[in-house]
Amino acid sequence: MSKLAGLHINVGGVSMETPVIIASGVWPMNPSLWPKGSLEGVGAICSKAITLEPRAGNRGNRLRETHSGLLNSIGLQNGGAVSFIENDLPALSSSGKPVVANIAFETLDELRMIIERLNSCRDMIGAIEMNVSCPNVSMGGMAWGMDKGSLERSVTAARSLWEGPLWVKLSPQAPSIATAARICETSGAQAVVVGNTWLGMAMDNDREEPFFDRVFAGLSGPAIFPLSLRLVWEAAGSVNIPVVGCGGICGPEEALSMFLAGASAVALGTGLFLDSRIPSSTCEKLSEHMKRRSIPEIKDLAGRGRHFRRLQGGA
Amino acid sequence: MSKLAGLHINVGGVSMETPVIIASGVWPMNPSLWPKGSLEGVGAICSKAITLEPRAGNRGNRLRETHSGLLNSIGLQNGGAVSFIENDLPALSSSGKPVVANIAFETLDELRMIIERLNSCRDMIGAIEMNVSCPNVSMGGMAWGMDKGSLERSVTAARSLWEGPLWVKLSPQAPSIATAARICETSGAQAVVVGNTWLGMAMDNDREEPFFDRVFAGLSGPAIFPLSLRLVWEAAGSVNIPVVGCGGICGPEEALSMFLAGASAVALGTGLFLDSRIPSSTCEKLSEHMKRRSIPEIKDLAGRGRHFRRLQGGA
Amino acid sequence: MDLLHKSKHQPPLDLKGSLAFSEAAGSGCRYIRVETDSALPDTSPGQFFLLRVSGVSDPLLGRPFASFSGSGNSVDFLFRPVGRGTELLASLPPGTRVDLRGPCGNGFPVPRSRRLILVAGTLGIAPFLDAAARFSRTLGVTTILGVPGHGWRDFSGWCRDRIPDIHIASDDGTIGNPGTAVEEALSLFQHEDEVWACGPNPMLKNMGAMHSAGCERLFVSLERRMACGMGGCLGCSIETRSGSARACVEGPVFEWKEVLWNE
Amino acid sequence: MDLLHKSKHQPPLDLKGSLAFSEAAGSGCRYIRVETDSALPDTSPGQFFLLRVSGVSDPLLGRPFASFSGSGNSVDFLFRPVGRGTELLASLPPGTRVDLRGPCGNGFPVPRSRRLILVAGTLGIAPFLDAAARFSRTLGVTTILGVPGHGWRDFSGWCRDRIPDIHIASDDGTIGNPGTAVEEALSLFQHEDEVWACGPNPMLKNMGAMHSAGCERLFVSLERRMACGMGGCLGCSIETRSGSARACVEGPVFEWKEVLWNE
Ligand SMILES: Cc1cc2nc3c(=O)[nH]c(=O)nc-3n(C[C@H](O)[C@H](O)[C@H](O)COP(=O)(O)OP(=O)(O)OC[C@H]3O[C@@H](n4cnc5c(N)ncnc54)[C@H](O)[C@@H]3O)c2cc1C
Ligand SMILES: Cc1cc2nc3c(=O)[nH]c(=O)nc-3n(C[C@H](O)[C@H](O)[C@H](O)COP(=O)(O)OP(=O)(O)OC[C@H]3O[C@@H](n4cnc5c(N)ncnc54)[C@H](O)[C@@H]3O)c2cc1C
Ligand SMILES: Cc1cc2nc3c(=O)[nH]c(=O)nc-3n(C[C@H](O)[C@H](O)[C@H](O)COP(=O)(O)O)c2cc1C
Ligand SMILES: Cc1cc2nc3c(=O)[nH]c(=O)nc-3n(C[C@H](O)[C@H](O)[C@H](O)COP(=O)(O)O)c2cc1C
Ligand code: FES
Ligand code: FES
Repeated sequence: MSKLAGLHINVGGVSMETPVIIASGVWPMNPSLWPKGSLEGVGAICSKAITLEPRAGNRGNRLRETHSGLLNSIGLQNGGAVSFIENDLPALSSSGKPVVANIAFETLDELRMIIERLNSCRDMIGAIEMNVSCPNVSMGGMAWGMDKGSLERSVTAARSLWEGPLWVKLSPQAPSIATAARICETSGAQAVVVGNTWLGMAMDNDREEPFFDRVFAGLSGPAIFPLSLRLVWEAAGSVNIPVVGCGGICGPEEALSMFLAGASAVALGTGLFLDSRIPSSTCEKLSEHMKRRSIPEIKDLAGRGRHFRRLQGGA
Repeated sequence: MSKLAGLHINVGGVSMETPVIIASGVWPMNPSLWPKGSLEGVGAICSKAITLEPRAGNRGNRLRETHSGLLNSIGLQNGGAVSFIENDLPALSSSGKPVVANIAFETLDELRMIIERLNSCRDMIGAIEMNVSCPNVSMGGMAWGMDKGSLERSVTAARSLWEGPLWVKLSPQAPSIATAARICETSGAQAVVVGNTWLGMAMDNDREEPFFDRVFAGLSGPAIFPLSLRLVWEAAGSVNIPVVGCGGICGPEEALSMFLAGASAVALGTGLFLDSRIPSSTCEKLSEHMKRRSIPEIKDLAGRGRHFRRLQGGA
Repeated sequence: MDLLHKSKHQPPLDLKGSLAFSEAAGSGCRYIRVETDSALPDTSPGQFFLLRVSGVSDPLLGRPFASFSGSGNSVDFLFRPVGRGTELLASLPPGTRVDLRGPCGNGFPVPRSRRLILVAGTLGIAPFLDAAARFSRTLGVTTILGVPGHGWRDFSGWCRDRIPDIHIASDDGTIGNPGTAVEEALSLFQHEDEVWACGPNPMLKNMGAMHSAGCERLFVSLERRMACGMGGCLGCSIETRSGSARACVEGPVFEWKEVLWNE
Repeated sequence: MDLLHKSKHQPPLDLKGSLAFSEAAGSGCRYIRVETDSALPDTSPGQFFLLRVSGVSDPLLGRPFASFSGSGNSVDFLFRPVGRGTELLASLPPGTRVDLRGPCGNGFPVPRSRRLILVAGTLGIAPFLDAAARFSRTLGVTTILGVPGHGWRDFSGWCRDRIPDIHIASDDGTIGNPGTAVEEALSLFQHEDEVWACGPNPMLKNMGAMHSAGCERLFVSLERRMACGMGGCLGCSIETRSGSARACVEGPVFEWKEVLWNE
């Protein structure tokens, strides 16, 4: 695997062979469904969001394509924490890649109970990723990430309950991503994922009503990349913990931009719908760029684009 | 012009033959540069942002394409208020379409002086559009739209100085578009334009530095449409003054969605780079939809998609 | 979940290819062939591919289409322009580069009966186009095409050219027998016949009448909007008696009885 | 502003058309023809069109290309894949639907001298491809092509096929005369010659040497990223002695002396 030389990295307590993560909610939890070779270049795999109890997800339309984007309103469909631990985790974990457990909760009590369950299988879990950013449920989800107080309370609570690596996946809807990231850092998170989907909507013009039952839905895909990149730039400028860049990365060039802007790793979602080999081509591109610039290790790539020389003065 | 029957509307004090506006900063100010027939279906024309003094605009790269989007960092290049009034306004106004004067300012003093100048040619100006949302300058612009206090102060000031129709163009970066729109309404604005470009960025991977001198730039075009539509839904739900939908409209279907979500008019920007006939095709689509549903007047279309019957309950 | 008909599910491949031809198939429909850069795996009737234009992100997602005549380096599709993605696809000239993900889904199970009735509503004929010929070597195969009416004459002719003994029914009676595909199927049904159906949802739901008529093995291919085609996004879920199922993995072919039709 | 060479500026049209052919022009370059659905206006050398794929929003913007042989319903372009947009364009098969906006810009002014020297850096030859033939009926025309070196052999050949008396210079000396296009131009320059140049920015800047050599009328065609192509967005601005100018309206052709080269 000399192709991957120099790509090893430790992100917020998780040791990964490459800095390319499969984002939450886009990849089958059952490894028998993974296309052959699709794990090449993958450093870690996020689970679909796990809630305490099973959830059926949202009714009505769940997907709608936009120009270079995808609106989704899946609504955290999952089998609940117990089913995750019994049915999914052992298989996921046997893939050999660190498993990042993405968890969503409505109350701090629920958060506590999920973490207690996950504590029982601590060794199979690379990190917990607190999802305080899902726009597709009415309680919990994004609400936790919008307000400084609740963000601090929830991260502090998780920190006190979970000994392993703790990541927080922030919402692009947070009034200030820099502030949100800082709160996570001071509350004990070891990495922030920036970010989740952007709040959008679609109209069903023929029926003269919103396309989604819940009106709003989360926008992902290449359309949002320039916005996510800006968030990563802002977040990376405000914290010392690693930032995982996520949102709209659909090819190696976009991944590279994320690193230059300050990301220590990237997570791929919608891009995998188009091509399951993006993790592998991303690793190739990163290696090539590093070689050309004589950058020995991927960690030295993070933030290299921040030392720019032009003046910021406007006209 | 029976094609346009029913499309006449009064938006915040401006009487327009159609509800389709040419957005600020995308159209030549010199009518001799307008393609033949391109004003068909146009209800009003916004000027490029006017500042008190001439501005050279930003140096370095000004444009970068993204997936279905365009990042721009023009930086309010313009000849200043006096030059606008002397060189541009008479010609613009002789086109027969109401002219919306888009004004940008760094201080309340500057705001006052621009409005004083415009007062001298009040009869040639359909409305003033306060640009509190330009992301491409270091002072003024977006800063005015981000904070409740400064938004209130600036709109109140403009209101006291300008007797004609007053619109405010809000920033998608405002922490809450609903709140921002409400502040405008209570401070005396007669319409809000929702919104301007979204704050994004691009990286120059080869040079390992931000592509734009000012690092951030404004994202427009189809990529942002689902996000703008959501903002319009939120704003229209919080005020009684008309909302002008702007952001990513590149075809008739998107324009129609904006009306259904609550817009009383739409403004087209980047779409005109692709096809100068979009105003005309938009009007056709609107007429056709209204005919099919027996909607006599365009004003009755605004918000028709808000009375939806599905439950909002999530899973 | 016991919904996987095939014991060993094979995840799809991501392939690149080019449009080899794009022909009118009557009534606005298109018949296209994709030649792939690398060899295709075997596909079975009812399986499908996600098809998209290479290298661009608008349209973003692959659109699902049932494949037929898939073998070696070429695979055929039949589709109708109904929206933005399909309209664009219909306008592409031969030579256009495309991405394929597939074969996806379970496909129809191996037939157990000696007679097979294939029931298609308009474009629902696609998965049966080579199945009809393939199975008629060993089984008695009856193929039925239902169309709304006279606008579909050319398309019906195109189908008849390929399946000469096809039974055609039209709602307005202007092509073939008057009536629906389901009525036609009921009139041809014999005890122990196995029935496969593909078409619009309301038609598939009405296929329940076959059960009442004594049909024991009744399979339908369902359509859902899809993003990943491989069981990851849960965008294509279908409510079944055994719980939520993914049209792209546990489907698109389901036993009629498994589906909760009134969700 | 006195930068408009043509007294009456005509705004561009928005047209639709199809790729009629797309051929290799050597060294990776492509020669394409677009057939438009409606008639094209007259174009002059140095004017350009924004070209994009119809109906999709990625790539979003039209890319500017100098047109040649434009008349009636067809117009030709010559380009080199250098990025995402041009690479995609190079892969499109004939029949692909495209949008055109143009003709944009001022184009070169009517020549006033009896001899004209056309100086091209690689793809900068495009606007001169028919100008060379057109003007040589009435004027003495000398065409010069400068290329970096041996990688450009096939492209140089392609150009020579069209302009048999073309002077070719290469930086590495492997094709034609050793040296730059500017050096070649200096060596051929005669008093009172009018000189037009199109090519990469550094080359155009170096063209200033022609002035020192006594050239009075020296015009260059500049490149900028563009969005609207009609003077609206101010994305293409160029600093000139008369202030800020738009490459798409006051340009792309400027008097060399007007341009502030060290902005
Ligand atoms: C497993 C499967 C196999 C299919 N096989 C064929 C086939 O062989 N031939 C064929 O013509 N069509 C087939 N379809 C339907 C085809 O995928 C849709 O017509 C296509 O995706 C519409 O894309 P669009 O962008 O043109 O439509 P949009 O503009 O997105 O929508 C237009 C209309 O099509 C509906 N639609 C959108 N996506 C789907 C979808 N995935 N399934 C069903 N309806 C949809 C919308 O609800 C809307 O009414 C199949 C669908 C599935 C799920
Ligand atoms: C008036 C005019 C006429 C032109 N005529 C021709 C021609 O006849 N043949 C030809 O091959 N090219 C011509 N160009 C250049 C051509 O427009 C660019 O090569 C093309 O836009 C690049 O698009 P892309 O998406 O492939 O590049 P990108 O991926 O956007 O960028 C790749 C590289 O091209 C540069 N580039 C991008 N846009 C432009 C641009 N508008 N002008 C110059 N460089 C650019 C970038 O800075 C970068 O270095 C012309 C440009 C202008 C302004
Ligand atoms: C269909 C779908 C389902 C998703 N489910 C989850 C989820 O369960 N938990 C979560 O944190 N994010 C979820 N996401 C968000 C993605 O993980 C990712 O953050 C987002 O899509 C932006 O990245 P992308 O543009 O690369 O897709 C989901 C996204 C999609 C498209
Ligand atoms: C090149 C460019 C210049 C712009 N200049 C201005 C401006 O001067 N004042 C302003 O209020 N908005 C300006 N805008 C924003 C547009 O008016 C519009 O609000 C925004 O682009 C979103 O709409 P769109 O997606 O339809 O372009 C500019 C946009 C572009 C692309
Ligand atoms: S399409 Fe993603 S799970 Fe079926
Ligand atoms: S490209 Fe818009 S002004 Fe020149």
